Amino acid sequence: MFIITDQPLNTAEVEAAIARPDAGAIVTFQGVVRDNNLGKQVSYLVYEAYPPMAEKVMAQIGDEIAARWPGARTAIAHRTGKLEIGEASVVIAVSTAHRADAFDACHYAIDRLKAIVPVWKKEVWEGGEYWIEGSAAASEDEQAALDRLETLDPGSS
Amino acid sequence: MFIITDQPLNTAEVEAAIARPDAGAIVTFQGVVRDNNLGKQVSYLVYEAYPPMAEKVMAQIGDEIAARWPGARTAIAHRTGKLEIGEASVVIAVSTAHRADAFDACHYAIDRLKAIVPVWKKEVWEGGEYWIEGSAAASEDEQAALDRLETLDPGSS
Amino acid sequence: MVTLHIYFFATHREAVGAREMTLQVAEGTTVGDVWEMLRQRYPKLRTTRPAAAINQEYAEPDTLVHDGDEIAFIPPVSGGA
Amino acid sequence: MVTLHIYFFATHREAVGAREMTLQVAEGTTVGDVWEMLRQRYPKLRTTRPAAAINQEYAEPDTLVHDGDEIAFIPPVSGGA
Repeated sequence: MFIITDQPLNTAEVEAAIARPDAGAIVTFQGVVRDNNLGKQVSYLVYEAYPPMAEKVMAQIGDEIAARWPGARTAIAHRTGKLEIGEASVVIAVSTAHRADAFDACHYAIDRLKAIVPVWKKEVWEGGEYWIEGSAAASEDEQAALDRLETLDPGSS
Repeated sequence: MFIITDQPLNTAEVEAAIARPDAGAIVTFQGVVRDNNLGKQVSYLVYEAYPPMAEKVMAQIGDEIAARWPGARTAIAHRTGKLEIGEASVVIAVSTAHRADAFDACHYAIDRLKAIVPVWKKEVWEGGEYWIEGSAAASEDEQAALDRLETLDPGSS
Repeated sequence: MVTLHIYFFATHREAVGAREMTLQVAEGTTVGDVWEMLRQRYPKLRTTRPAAAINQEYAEPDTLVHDGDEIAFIPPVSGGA
Repeated sequence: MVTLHIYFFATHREAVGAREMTLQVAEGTTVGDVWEMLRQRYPKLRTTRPAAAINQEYAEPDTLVHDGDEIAFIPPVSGGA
């Protein structure tokens, strides 16, 4: 399951898409709208996507994960439209046989999504709004995401 | 929320316990009963716990996480009794402001749980059963779990 | 002539005032050339060339466009959380 | 005398044939001593001394037990998945 939707995300549905009898670990990431960013009070967010391409690129991330962590299964749902504080913008679920792989693969998935999936976020606060510009898409390859993951272990952070 | 229960785990409930307006990331780990272990076909599992102590030790893990990742919130539910293939034995949800912390803290939580929480698993297969003996509890300190986490980055695994 | 279907998102969409348009260009035009034409026509578009996609796949600026191609210019992405 | 409430789990429970029992020991007994007494009485119990908890907190073997203490011997744990 790799979907862009303007409906509230259903985490259980995303997780169900990757459940299977030989998977002992499921790790799920949910990105949730925070009430602040860079010290500014956020009223709500608006997400815009290029849906057909975004779904293809999310499926590509699933393929990258299956290649690097054999047997891993990935599902990703990203929401568009207006999101209130506390609502989930993205849900990523990864199942693997063993837990360390599920953590690593799910972390890889969200890092890659933020780098290459054509989705944009607008922050709206009282009296203003701003399109967030993040990663210059397509300029980052898989290795960059893996390298960054390696620097994120708790001992060095 | 730190609970031992003989009822099916409700992942959404565990996640709801740690949601809050300034948390941008929720990472959830679910341990699921696999259909095989060490090449043997598993019929079902039975989990036994020392409930009041298990809940205290799970809460202690939540405290350790809050100390190491300030602002992180943790909820843990572990099931006891007979579990069929595909059912979740444990659900751990961690919320943080930023995503890398949520992955690291949740991974730390399951590693610590497997090391020190007084819960035991019996594997039952056709014609036999066996109590799994894992970690000699209390012999592992927090640093050991952190050290192991550091070796689990995807670049070195 | 080559007919292109072009999509704009986020800041681009607002700068152009449209989410999509049809554009006709000469044979031999690259996707980078298309961006420069649009920049001439819509000065509010960003000065640095963004990533581009042809038929929903990322494409280098020197890639030739073909009749019927779906072209998208991709502002720096910011999905995920 | 010191009265203890003792809990057994998993392999210990099966070796002893009970989940809990009340035991009276002399003043000055350690939790490690309690284990040795139980080993004498229930030879099926493991030969290596397991972790122990007093009043639901892990305790070293040389910790003295007191009247009314809840003692648990903790086989190597295997929860989580």
